[in-house]
Amino acid sequence: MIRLEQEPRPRRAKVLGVYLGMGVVAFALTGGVFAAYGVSPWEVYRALLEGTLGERQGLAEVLRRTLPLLLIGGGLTLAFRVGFFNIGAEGQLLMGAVGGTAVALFLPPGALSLPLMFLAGAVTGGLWALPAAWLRSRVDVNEILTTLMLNAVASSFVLYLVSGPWRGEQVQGYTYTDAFPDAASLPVLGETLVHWPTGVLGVVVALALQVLLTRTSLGYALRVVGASPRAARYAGLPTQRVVLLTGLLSGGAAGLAGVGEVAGIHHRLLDPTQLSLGYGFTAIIVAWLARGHPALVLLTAPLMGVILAGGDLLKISFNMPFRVIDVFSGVLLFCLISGEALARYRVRWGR
Amino acid sequence: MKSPALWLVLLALSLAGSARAEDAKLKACFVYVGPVGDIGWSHAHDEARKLTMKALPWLETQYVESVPEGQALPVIDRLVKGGCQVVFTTSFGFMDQTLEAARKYPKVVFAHATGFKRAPNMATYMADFYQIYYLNGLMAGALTKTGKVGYVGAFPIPELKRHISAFAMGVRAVNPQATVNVKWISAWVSPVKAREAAEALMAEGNDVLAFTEDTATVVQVAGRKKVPSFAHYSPMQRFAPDFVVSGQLVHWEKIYIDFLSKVRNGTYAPGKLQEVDYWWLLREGAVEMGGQPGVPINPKFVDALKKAQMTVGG
Amino acid sequence: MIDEMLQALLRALSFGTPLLLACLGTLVNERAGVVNLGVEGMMALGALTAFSVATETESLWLAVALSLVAGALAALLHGFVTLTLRANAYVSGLALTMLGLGVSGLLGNRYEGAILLEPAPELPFTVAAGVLAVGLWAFLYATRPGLVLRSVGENPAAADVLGVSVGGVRYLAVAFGGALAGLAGAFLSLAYRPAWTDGMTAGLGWIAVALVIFVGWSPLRAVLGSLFFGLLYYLQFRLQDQSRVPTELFAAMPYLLVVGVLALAGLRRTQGSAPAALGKPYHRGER
Amino acid sequence: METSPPLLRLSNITRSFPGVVANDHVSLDLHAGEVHALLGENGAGKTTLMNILYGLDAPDSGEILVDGRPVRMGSPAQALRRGIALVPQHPLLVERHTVAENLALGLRGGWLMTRRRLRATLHERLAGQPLPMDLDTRVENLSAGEKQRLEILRALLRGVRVLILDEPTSVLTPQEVEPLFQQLAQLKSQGVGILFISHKLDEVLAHSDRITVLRAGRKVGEASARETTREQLVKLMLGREAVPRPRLAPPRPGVRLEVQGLEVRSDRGTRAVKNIHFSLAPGEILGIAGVAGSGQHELVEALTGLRPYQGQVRFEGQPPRATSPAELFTQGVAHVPEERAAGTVPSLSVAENLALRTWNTALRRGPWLDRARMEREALDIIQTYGIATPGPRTPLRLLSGGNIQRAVIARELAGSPRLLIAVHPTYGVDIGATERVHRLLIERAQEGMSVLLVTEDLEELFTLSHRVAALYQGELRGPWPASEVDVERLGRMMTQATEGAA
Repeated sequence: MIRLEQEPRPRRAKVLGVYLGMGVVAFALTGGVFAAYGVSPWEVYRALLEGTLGERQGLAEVLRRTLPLLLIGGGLTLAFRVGFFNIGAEGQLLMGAVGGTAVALFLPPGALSLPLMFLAGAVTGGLWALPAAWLRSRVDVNEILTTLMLNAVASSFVLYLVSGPWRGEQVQGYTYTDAFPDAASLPVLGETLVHWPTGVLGVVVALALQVLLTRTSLGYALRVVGASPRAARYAGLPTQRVVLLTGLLSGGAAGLAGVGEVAGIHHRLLDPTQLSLGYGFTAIIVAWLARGHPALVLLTAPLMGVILAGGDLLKISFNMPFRVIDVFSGVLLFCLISGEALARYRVRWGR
Repeated sequence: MKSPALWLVLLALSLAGSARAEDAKLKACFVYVGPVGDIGWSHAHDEARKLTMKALPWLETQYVESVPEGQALPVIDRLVKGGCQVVFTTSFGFMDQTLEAARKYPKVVFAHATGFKRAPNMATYMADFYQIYYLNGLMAGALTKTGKVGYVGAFPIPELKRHISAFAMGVRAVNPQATVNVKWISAWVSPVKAREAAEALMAEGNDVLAFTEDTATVVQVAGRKKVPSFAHYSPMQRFAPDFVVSGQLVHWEKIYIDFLSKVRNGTYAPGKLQEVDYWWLLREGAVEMGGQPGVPINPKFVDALKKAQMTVGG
Repeated sequence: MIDEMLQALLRALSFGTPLLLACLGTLVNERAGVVNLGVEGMMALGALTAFSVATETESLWLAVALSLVAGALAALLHGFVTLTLRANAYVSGLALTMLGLGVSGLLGNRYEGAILLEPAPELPFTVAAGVLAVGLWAFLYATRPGLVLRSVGENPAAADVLGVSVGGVRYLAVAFGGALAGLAGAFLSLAYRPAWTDGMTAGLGWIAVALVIFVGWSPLRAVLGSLFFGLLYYLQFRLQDQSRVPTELFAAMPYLLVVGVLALAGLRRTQGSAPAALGKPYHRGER
Repeated sequence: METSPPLLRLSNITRSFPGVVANDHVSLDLHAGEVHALLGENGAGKTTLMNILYGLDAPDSGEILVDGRPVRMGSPAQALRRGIALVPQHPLLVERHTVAENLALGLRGGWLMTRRRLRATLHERLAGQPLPMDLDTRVENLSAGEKQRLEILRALLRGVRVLILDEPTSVLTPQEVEPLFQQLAQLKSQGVGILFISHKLDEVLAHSDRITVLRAGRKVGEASARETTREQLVKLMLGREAVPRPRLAPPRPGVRLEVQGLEVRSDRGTRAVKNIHFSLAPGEILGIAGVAGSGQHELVEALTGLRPYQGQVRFEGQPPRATSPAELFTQGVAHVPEERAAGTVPSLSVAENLALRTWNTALRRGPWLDRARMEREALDIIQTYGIATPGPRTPLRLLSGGNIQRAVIARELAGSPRLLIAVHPTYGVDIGATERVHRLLIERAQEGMSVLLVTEDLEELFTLSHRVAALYQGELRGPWPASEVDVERLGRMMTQATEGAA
């Protein structure tokens, strides 16, 4: 019989220790999966480290995967802090891509193209989160379900655009838009796909959200609403507006990531399953790890970037099925939330 | 290792060894858009890869599955770094990135399936079904009693439209009043959607079904209702042995073997590929009619088809 | 016309079966106060377990039985993490979804394209789901264990002081929910479309979760709700080329409808029928 | 040598939590047919002891003996099997279920339980006990007293030998208290041992045989109820003498708040408050009594800007210029809410909690929050009001309940309000803290602040208020000068439909 006792003020060292411990457990469990698959876990992890952090090309891949996670993760960290469980970042990313694409395709290209694309993407991404935020704040509808359902709707919408009105003239009937003009494409680092301006934006957004949360009076309202909706009501805080704003901000951040993906990598709008690689879901882990501090995604997003890039590596170097990543993410997430719980409690065995 | 001399000797030996091995082997790498597990497009390419390996003892291969479009370049980077001399990219969406990779690695041979852009070191290839679709259409037209033939389509892209048109032309050739009704499911793999689309088609009176979706769902659903259907891409006759009439099968290995042999003997080399475009059909054996290899028409339907009076072309 | 309607009803019944099964399971564990969003993952695991057992042993009974076990075990993992370790149930459910889809995809590789010589008929599943719905209704409202289950979901502390093992009831309910999700998966891979394909659950698990709210945690209304969604899913194809509405809108319809229905339920405040302690962890002495 | 062992014996029970020793070698005996009172301030360790006894918690060391045999009380189920039942302070009932269903939850055996069968069983099993309410009523519609009676009935269904009551009178009106003690006397005569937890000296002295006093986790005394006095008990409980309260000063002339024809709807849309008129002078304390559900919740929410209303409210002669609670606060209306949880954010720091009223006004610099000033002001409040906290940055949840309540009151008073609406301001606070709160309110009233005091604690109501009133089913009875009514009459006002609509 396991009994847990609440520990009101766990020591930092203990929290860190438990987290690290659960990280090790996660790696051990996935190591078991690798072993069952017939590959030595040691070899896998060694190759993972060398192939991601140990070489320039790997590092570039890590960075590329980190870019959208920074943006989405920062927004979601804020959302979770306010108690708005936005798991629709995937759809908001898609809609952001749509907004960016609209600017790229239908406005004359110029120096303002990229800023306008990001702006449009932030708006469309933010707006896509709004119905869920409104329903949540107004009639208390569970946002987990609504944001999730809106993901599917966004996906259908993108599909409609690329196979219908926005289908390109130069794509020979395939379901893509035409390629963006050069002015609407993001610069990259050297020969890589690292569209660095998105990264700069990501860092700025993460830091800005952190400052917003801790230094501004609006941030105070956000924290109160997140920590105690009752107290927020009692003190007359504008709860509904706070939740709507949270939806806009987190959706907008995901929208920015969507613009980054189309302007930095694809240079066109395309089939939604190809456009977003589940960043919206991976970012949930990023945000969860950041524990309510948007600035912490500067650490946690690269961590998941390593895991995603590492997963690609497993596919290439060990011919492992792509599902390995899901298993890895699932196990990691389980271990992390268990760790979080364990850090706050003392375990007692027996009575 | 104590003496530097011994080091050098060993190094020289290993270099010599690896040089000979490189000399002997050609490494070809495959980039797939989907998982190899399903029984559709990527699966067929991977089956072909295995057959090619068997046919060409000097060939070494590697593959990467489920590479999203737009993410091919980093994968190619890694493959080239790992010693790939020939890279096959097997989805239309990889086109621009393959082109970019060809520019980046001028000494590597690239071949892109389904696309239309080439480079001095990048060829294109395709094994197309339109002839078979026409032939399948003839059979479907002969078998339908309601004059309605159903088609479950994945995405309205040129390849599918070409195939469906060919199929419809076949149907109309023998049955000018007949219609081909299409339901799009907006997915390459979705048994649930495929089933409900097939059910809807049957409810509307379509009594012969064909489809493009990477599972055998439509064949199974039709078979349960005793409705004849046409297999797609993989040997699916076994899923409904009494109701699969025919279908299409692909033999990418025909192209792969030919292409790689020519790379090996120097016919194809970087700089020589600008005009190389495989558009292989029935004649080349890159595609085959039937729901199962070697069975162009399910014997159970031969009589029925013979009975049908066919006047092709008016 | 009658034919068409009959056909539509048949489709609603067939497509509604996995929804109803998963919905009833989720309903029971929510009635005990536990949120489990991992239905999709448990369904995938159930589907793979059923299909692999059926192909290896050729016993459909065993396949169904083990799919129940697989679903229940997956749910118990969620139970352990959320009930014993007290981790966040929503995140744990997401993790379970990832893990279930991942593991089933990984282990199911060798069954892709495999053939089931004797697929299971759909009817027994449908009948079982219907009987289960009525049975659960009777269980909840006319038996003592049913009362205990409801009380645990409404006010675990009240049940606890009367000697009910809240943890035990919740674990059981979670396992039951998982088992039914597993069974829903088995229906998909043994009967609905007798084969295994990675990702074949196609979001049905999520629809089931939404359905529970839609039907206001009532097993009888769950029957109607799942029929309604089954019908809708079928109609998106049946009506596809009958109008000038783009295909994609039809494809998005079920999801839009879930949102609409949730909004409506919210506006009409029917989600007030949610178990009072839903999603609230209970730990003795920490009220 | 004892001839028969006590029904229940606790021996050297010790239980510590991180930071506190809740029970420190506590021992006590309970005999059959005895009423044993456990007296102590909040935080003295009464509830922990009761939890241990009922299997809700486990002691670190010490023994529980039933009929002289040591037992392990691992869970409430085991306690129930040994005939030990608990009537908690806040009824643990399933609000949305019916009376019958709540009773049935305590029954054992029998799988099938249709409504008809359940009814028959209950009537049979409760043959000796008159059923005070309809079996099909939903518990959420019952009064506090009815709920408690339901709890006791449920214990009887299980064949109880030891009945533990945790502060049973804290939620009852005087009219409901009497029948409770009659029922307890009856149970006592049937040989049931009753352990009765309270901090109300008078009822402990009146209704128990023996009294055990706990202070800071330790047993500081045990006495026969007949041989002890109120003063002795106070001294034992507090560890010192009680301090007399300051005297109420007469209110000043003028009208601060005037309410006319007020009507407020509940969450369910029913008219929770009907046609209410009253006025409040500067420096006056008006006490309103009412049992839960009689409309005081809605009344307070309407006056504090949390709920829309119909009718006229004038604050200092004007209709309030604002309706949001935040704006009302800046106009001089402060609010100590019904429950601490509603007015605090436990995970935020003490300073941030104290800033809940000023974050958007005094502490705001453009878009920024002036954190330095926030902490400065927090330190100020902490010192002025004597809040025990390691510092302004400590998370509020780490403070004791009394200190959290003091922080809430301090925050509300720090804005120098001209009207304070306080609901149960001393709820769950120990005697020492209660004294301090009362002194604060009286002092502020002397300085001219008006107080609308809403409470169920009639004793508190009468000691603090100039005038008193009662709410019954949404209607206000009174107000009368406090000297013109007594506790008994006011108690009847809050519970009875017929009497005294003066």
